[in-house]
Amino acid sequence: MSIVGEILMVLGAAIAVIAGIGLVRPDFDTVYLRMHLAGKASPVSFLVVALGAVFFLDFAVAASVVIAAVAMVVTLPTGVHLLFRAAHRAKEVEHFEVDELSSGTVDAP
Amino acid sequence: MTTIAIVGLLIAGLCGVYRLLRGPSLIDRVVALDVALISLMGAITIDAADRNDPTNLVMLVVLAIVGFTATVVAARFMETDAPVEEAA
Amino acid sequence: MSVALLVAIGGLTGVGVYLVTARSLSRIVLGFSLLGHAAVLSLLTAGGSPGAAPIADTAGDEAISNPLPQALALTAIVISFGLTLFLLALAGRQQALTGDDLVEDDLEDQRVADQTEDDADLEGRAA
Amino acid sequence: MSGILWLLYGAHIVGIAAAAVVGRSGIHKGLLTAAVAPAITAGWAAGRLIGDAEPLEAELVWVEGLDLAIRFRLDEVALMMTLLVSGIGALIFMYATGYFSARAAAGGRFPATLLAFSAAMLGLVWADSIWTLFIFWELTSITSFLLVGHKNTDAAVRDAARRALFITGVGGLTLLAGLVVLGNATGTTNLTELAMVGSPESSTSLTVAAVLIMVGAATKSAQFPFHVWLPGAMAAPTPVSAYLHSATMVKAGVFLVAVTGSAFLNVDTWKVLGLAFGIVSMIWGAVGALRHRDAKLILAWGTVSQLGLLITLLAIGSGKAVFAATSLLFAHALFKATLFCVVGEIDIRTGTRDVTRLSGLYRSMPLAFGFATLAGLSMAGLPPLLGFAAKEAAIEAVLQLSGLEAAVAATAVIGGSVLTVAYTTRFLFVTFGEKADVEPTPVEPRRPAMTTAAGILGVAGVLGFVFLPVVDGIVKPAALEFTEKAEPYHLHRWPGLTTGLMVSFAVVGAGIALGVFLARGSMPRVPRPLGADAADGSIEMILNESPRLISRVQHGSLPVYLATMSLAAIVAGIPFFSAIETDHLVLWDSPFQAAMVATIVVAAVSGAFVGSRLGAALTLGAVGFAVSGLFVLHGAPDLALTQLLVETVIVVGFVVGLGHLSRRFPPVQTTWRAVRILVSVAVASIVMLGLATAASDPVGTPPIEALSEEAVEEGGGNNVVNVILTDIRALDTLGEVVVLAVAAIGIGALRAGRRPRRPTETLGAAS
Amino acid sequence: MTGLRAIATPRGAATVVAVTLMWCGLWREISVANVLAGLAVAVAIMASGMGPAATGRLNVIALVKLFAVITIDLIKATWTVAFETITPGNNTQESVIAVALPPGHRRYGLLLTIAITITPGTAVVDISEDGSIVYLHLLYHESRDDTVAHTLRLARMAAEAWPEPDPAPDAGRRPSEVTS
Amino acid sequence: MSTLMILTILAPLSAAAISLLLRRRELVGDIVTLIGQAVAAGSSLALLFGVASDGTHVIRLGGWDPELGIVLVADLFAALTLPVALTLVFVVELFAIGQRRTRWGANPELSGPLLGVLTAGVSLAFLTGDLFTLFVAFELILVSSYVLLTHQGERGQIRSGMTYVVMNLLASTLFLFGLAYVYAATGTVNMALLAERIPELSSGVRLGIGAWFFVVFGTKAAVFPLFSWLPDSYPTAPTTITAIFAGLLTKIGIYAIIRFHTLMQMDELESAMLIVAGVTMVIGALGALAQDDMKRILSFHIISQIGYMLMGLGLFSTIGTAGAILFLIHHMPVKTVLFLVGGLVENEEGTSSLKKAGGLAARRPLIAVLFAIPAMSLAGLPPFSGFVAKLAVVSAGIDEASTWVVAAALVAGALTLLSMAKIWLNVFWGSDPDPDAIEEEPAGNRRTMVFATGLAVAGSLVISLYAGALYDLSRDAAEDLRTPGVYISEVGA
Amino acid sequence: MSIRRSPAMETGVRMATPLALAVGLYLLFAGHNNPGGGFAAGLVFGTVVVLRTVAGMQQPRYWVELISGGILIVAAVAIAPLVFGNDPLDMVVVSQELPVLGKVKSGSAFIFDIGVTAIVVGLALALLDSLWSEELEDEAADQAPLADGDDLSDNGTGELSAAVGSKASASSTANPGRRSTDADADVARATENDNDPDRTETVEVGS
Ligand code: NA
Ligand code: NA
Repeated sequence: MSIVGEILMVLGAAIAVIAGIGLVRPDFDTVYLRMHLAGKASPVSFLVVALGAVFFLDFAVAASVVIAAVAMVVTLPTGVHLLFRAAHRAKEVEHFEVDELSSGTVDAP
Repeated sequence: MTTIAIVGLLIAGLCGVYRLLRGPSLIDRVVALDVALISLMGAITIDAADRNDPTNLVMLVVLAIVGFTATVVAARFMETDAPVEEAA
Repeated sequence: MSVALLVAIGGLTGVGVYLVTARSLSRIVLGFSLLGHAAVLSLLTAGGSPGAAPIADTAGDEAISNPLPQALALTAIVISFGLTLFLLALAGRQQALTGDDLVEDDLEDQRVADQTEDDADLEGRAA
Repeated sequence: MSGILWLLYGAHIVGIAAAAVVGRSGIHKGLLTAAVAPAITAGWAAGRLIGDAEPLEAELVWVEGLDLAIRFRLDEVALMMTLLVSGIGALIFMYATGYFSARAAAGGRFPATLLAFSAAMLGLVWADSIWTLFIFWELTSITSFLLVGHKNTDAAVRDAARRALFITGVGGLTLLAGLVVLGNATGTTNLTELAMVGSPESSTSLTVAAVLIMVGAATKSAQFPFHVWLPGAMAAPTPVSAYLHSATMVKAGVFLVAVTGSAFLNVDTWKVLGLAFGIVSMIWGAVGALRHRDAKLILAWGTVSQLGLLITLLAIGSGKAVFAATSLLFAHALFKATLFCVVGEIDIRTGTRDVTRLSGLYRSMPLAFGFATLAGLSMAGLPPLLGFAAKEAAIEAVLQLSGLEAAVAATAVIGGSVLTVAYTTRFLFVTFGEKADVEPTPVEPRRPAMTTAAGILGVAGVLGFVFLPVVDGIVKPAALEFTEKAEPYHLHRWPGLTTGLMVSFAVVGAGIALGVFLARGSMPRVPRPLGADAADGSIEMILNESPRLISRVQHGSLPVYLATMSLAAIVAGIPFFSAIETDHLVLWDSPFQAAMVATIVVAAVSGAFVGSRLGAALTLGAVGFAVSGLFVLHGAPDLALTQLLVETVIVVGFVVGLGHLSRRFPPVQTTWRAVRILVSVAVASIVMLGLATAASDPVGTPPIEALSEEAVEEGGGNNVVNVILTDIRALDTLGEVVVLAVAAIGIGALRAGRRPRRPTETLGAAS
Repeated sequence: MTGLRAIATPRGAATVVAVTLMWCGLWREISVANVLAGLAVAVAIMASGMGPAATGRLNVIALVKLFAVITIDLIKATWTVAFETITPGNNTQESVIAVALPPGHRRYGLLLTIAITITPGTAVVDISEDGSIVYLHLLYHESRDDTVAHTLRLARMAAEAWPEPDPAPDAGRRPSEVTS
Repeated sequence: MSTLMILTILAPLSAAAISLLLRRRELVGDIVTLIGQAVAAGSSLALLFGVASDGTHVIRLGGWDPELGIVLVADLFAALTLPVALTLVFVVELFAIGQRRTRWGANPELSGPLLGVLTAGVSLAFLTGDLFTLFVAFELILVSSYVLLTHQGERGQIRSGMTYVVMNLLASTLFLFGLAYVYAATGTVNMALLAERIPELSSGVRLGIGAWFFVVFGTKAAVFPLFSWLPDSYPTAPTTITAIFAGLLTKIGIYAIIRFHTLMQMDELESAMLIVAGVTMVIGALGALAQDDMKRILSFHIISQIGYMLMGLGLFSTIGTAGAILFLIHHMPVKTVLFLVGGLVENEEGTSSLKKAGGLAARRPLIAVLFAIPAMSLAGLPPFSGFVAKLAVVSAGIDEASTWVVAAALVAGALTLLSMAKIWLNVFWGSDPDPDAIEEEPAGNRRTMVFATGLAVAGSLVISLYAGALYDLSRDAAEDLRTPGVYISEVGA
Repeated sequence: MSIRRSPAMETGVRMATPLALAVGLYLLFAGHNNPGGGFAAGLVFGTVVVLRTVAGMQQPRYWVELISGGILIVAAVAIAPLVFGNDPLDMVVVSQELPVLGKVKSGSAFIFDIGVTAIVVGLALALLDSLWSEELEDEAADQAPLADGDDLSDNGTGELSAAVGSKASASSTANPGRRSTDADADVARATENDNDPDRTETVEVGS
């Protein structure tokens, strides 16, 4: 049982490392790209680690980890969205293929 | 195994610190801080599991709240104020 | 006593002092934040080696870390927290008044320093 | 019987208050009120002359541990001085009612201050302890300062007052040190005991005391080069000049030299210094008196000369010399007060004291002329006046000397006497005589109070000669108090045809000739007040140079202040170098700790050089999170938790509070940066060193076990840290949260958006 | 509707349950005392007015479905960015597109934001004032059509989970809440 | 006595909280604040009598053993200095109420409560027997002073406030490092235990610790070369605030130096301290002479006078320490009252600049008297307390044959006299100020202000009058301090 | 300046609030036996306050009351033992076996911790009131037609600032530089910021 947990933990750490590499890769040169990494890889790395930890801990103790995981899932994407919004408002837009927010084009539903 | 995991998280955290230092934009730094914080959370979790000691676990929830707060404030701040890109 | 901790304390102190002697109040605030870390770490280091968290029912057989420096450090953290925020507010006020956060030199001191020159000027004019 | 001393002294104090109050309804009423206490005291003292009463003593202990007490002893010296201080004092108050016209602005300030001086002087002469003497000594300086500055709207007056205060103040401090040393050296602070100790052998500390006390006395008694304050003090109203700056206060130094003299009899320095001060002052003062045109200044310079003579005689220290000094002191008080009173009258009635503008006063002011002549003759040492007897004693005293001392002292005293006669003659001629090229000076009506006071004092000189045994009965015992060697000497109306008398005649003859010659000749140019200028110059130099000096240390730059403090800390840490040990050190507690430390150091150092404000803030915030990681590793979860939260709030506060600033830090000066780096590295090293060294050989062990057991049992909690915070050391926590509360109040009060309360302005920084 | 009355609403009740569960989790024990205390805490939070603004009903099954979709999206998304990171070169073509939501699906800013932001290669950049248009950031502009479709699906699922409430006006609410 | 000790700390603190709550009702707030201060001052006075008759009183807070918990110790030194300090705060608060609504007045809604906190901090600093609690007490005092200094938010205040805050923050940081050294070396922060253990340390560590704390406390006490913050910051604060700062804050630094360095037997620091003392005296006095503003002159004199106290202590003899203690007691009211007079001058003349003011003695003789008495005392002239205090340290210096520092003391004395004369000549003598140059008409409740100042002058006269008894007590206190065994056994650690 | 609220932010904060509040309460209650305590609890509540204020969901008020109340609580806990003849600051531990709930243990140290919490929350509010005040004022100005209008007038520090303001002379200086947005600090530029181009643009984005 605990071996599963350990593997999950290492997996989580690996995901975290990938997120880290993404942050430092020089050719990942837009802030949006880095935000995608932080917004997706990071929470997942923690979720995986947390899942791994649950295998080790007593059920009741694991509750804390679960709560933290839920809290993160709820909060992190919200935060990242706000950062996206801020980035766009800061006119960080030159490299976009298409920018319908700035141009005002709207697709019909 | 857990040591390897912690080392991995440490590397991720250091990458975060690197981006934190280099910027160039405030958003980059905030994102980097989030990554670093999450690495810390992971490390705490692994350590707690390893020693089966729940003492530090309460910090996880607190860290989640903390990270969120920092992000929200930074984002909100940027909206009320300056452009993001800073000459590096 | 761990050299690593000493290095952390030294690094934080050095950078802290460096920042504190700057002219920009933002840097000063950051410097004090680092100095605060250094001071707290010193207290912790002075208390002895690491150990289990000083919580009676979970520590088990492992020796606990010295709780007293932790309490002292907490008090120190809280105090420097409050004062750092106050300094921030001061900087904010300064910014509202002058548009920046640079620490200005004391006007009256400068006046006193200039005084001798003024006297010389007066004498020169009189002559 | 000591009660009477307190009663008399109390009368003065009551009088001060009364004069201040009564004076408001008219300055004359105030002056008369003030005169009461001195008059009673003088009368009482005169009564004590009859009969051979024991000395009166009174004591009020102030600070026992320092031997500080108001200790009065009314012995023969004190009695003589009381007669002068209170007797002349009462007359001066009367005189002042004439000096100030009835229409003068009402006010209690002058009468009260003058009486305060009188009381201080009385305390000084009654003193039987060096500290009593010192206390009243300083009070006379202060009251003198206030009186000199009476007309303080005039800048020159303020300068004069400042000069007087500074010189006498410095003298007071010198005296203070001298008295402490003297007290230590002789083991007593009691003046009577000091006289009884005899003359101890010379020693270093005694020599130091001698120098300090002599310098102190010289400042007060206007000895060269400290005399410069006295001519300036003539800016005071004339009653003040007559009373303080001729009759009484300036005698305080002489008095001090007399009462402490016996202790320094074997100290050569004392004598040499005294002779130097005395002789130079005697000659230079007389020269000054011959060069001036302001009648009051002529008298003031004469006073310097006379005081020089007194100091010379006391420095000689022989029985005869001390006796002569005592007699002269008495005589001088009378004649100099008279002369001042007369000059004041001239000033008031003619509107000037400039002798070149005075003409024919001998006719228009005959009474004044008469009294002035009496006093002048006394000053010149001619019979039938008291001055004659005293001067005779002085000349005889110096003629008794032998060797080098005789050569120097006798020449000086005789030469000084010639000059004294000369300036007296000149004074009388130029002030009262008729000048061919000057219209007779118009004169206002007489003011009886002034004339009366001058008259009484002037005639007293004659009476003193007539009833010389009475004066001898006053002076002789006083001289005996100073030195027992004065035993054989008395004042004589006619000494017989001694060498001394011959010398006196020669002196008088030469002096009159010189005086008449100078009076006839063209008026000399008014000398520039070089001494006063020099004194003011030194004061101004202190005032002007201090900014230069102080701006070196107080330049108003915070970073430099902080660097200074850091340097001080570095210096303070130097002793740690002598106790370096490494045995107790380990590289790290765990590899993770080392990794975390590396993160912290790298982030902190690079964070310091991040040019972006918010970038720096976030980076250093990350340092804080890493530090909390260290806490976790150390086994301090509470600390880690708190650190996380605190760091977040600080980062938030930083972003919100300072985020609006420009995003780049302003550029840093390169040299200053180098200094900062050096200082930072040094402080960091010292802190590490101190911590490592302090822990190397601990002398106590922290009670960890006791803490955790007691926390659970007594504190009722498992989290030992929390129990410490909320129970064992709850007081710290209480203080800590109040700090937070106050910081919060301060933060709230500084609401950045609020408009300034009023236009920003720093007091005193307008220029 | 805020305050104590909100407890009676599904979302309020859900909050109470969640808080109670969390309370027990924090104390690491489900005991009578902890449940009661947790309820008390939950009620206190609701009473303080700082609980969620509780309107509308709750469709638990739809919610679970939505979470399942989100979880799968999350795994895919992680794979996408991880792949981009560990393979050399940068193959992204960023763009911002606008997606207009059908009426009745505009109330779930948060849910939608979470869902979309977690979806591979997309993130919400902005939402229009009335909630009718979502602006998305795409890492790969070529996936635009798939993304629009997926977004609309997510919006539909969110609307199912939390159906539109009766349009009863709520006097106590702030204007800002009306917009969401 | 336990109750008295606690009241000196908690009465002003509670009053502060209550008056903050009732800040909308000015009168009630004033009364509550005054009551709090009065209770504190009264308790401290009662405590003095209690300690003088029954000896040292120790409270173990929460009943914890001194090795674990915090003790409060009212020894003679503390009991002697505390009443002076607390009475002054009361008087100044009274003055502040009179000064309200003038342009020099502090904001009373804040200054009352903040002074309450400051008072609590002062009491705590004087009474604590724990080095870490001393740190907390310092911070209490400092934070309230920070806020008092800057709460009006004017540009000058902000500028000087930064200097003040930042300097003191660095000093506080050094304090924490010092605490770490001490704890690492001895395993305790209880002062009695420290007094037992520190002398056992190797001399390098012991002196390092001693010198380090000298820097820490020296900054608070504003000794050379660490004083620069003081003259820059004090004069910009509202008068009453400056008066309190002047009277109390630096004195707490000196108090701490006396307490720490005698108890820990740091006698080897003698020559260092005397050099610092001598330079401090002279530089402070020279600095005063360089100024053209009454408040700045007075600020520099604080520094100079600190030199005298340091000199007394630095002699490391019983009578020297006694002199320092007496100087401390004398200096607090004198300095406070001088600043209060500065406030009166501002109120009458519209300025405290020597160049603008003038002729006040003729118009307001009472104010002149109220200035003259403390000014003479400050200059060390008899028959006032300043003379006794100066005599005490000077004769102790001569006893120890410390010639140069005595000489420095005398030079500083002369310079002090000169600068007091400078104020007198320019403010009280001379011509009335040019009405055009005055920015604002006098306002405020002059009667209350003069009454409060008079009260303080009377207090300083009482100290002059009872200088004998106070000197005896100071000597007893000094003897206790220099015999640490007494303190150690009283605390019973 | 128009700052359009973000619905996601508001809902996110709304979701996070109960979570954080519960965690804060947990820290407060558990502190005596587990990591936590009044200070940490206060800070967690403080972050809630920060989040909600920054998201425009509440105003920072009543902090003076919180702070003075907190001081009174801790002072009362310190003094109270004297009334019962104990040493000051002597903490009482009450332990009681209750039906159903089991053993309940608490004491005056807990009350003490509550005082601590109150002060810390007060601090967070004061910080926001001071540093965020401009944004609040801007927002209030923007939303004046819509808002209930109760926010700024009933502000916690209103009286404190009014008290200071009441002494003010009528003149006031401009408040430059608050929004200097250029890359270099430039005081001279700061004065023109009323026409700051960035602000106009922001308005356009929002509209
Ligand atoms: Na201070
Ligand atoms: Na003037």
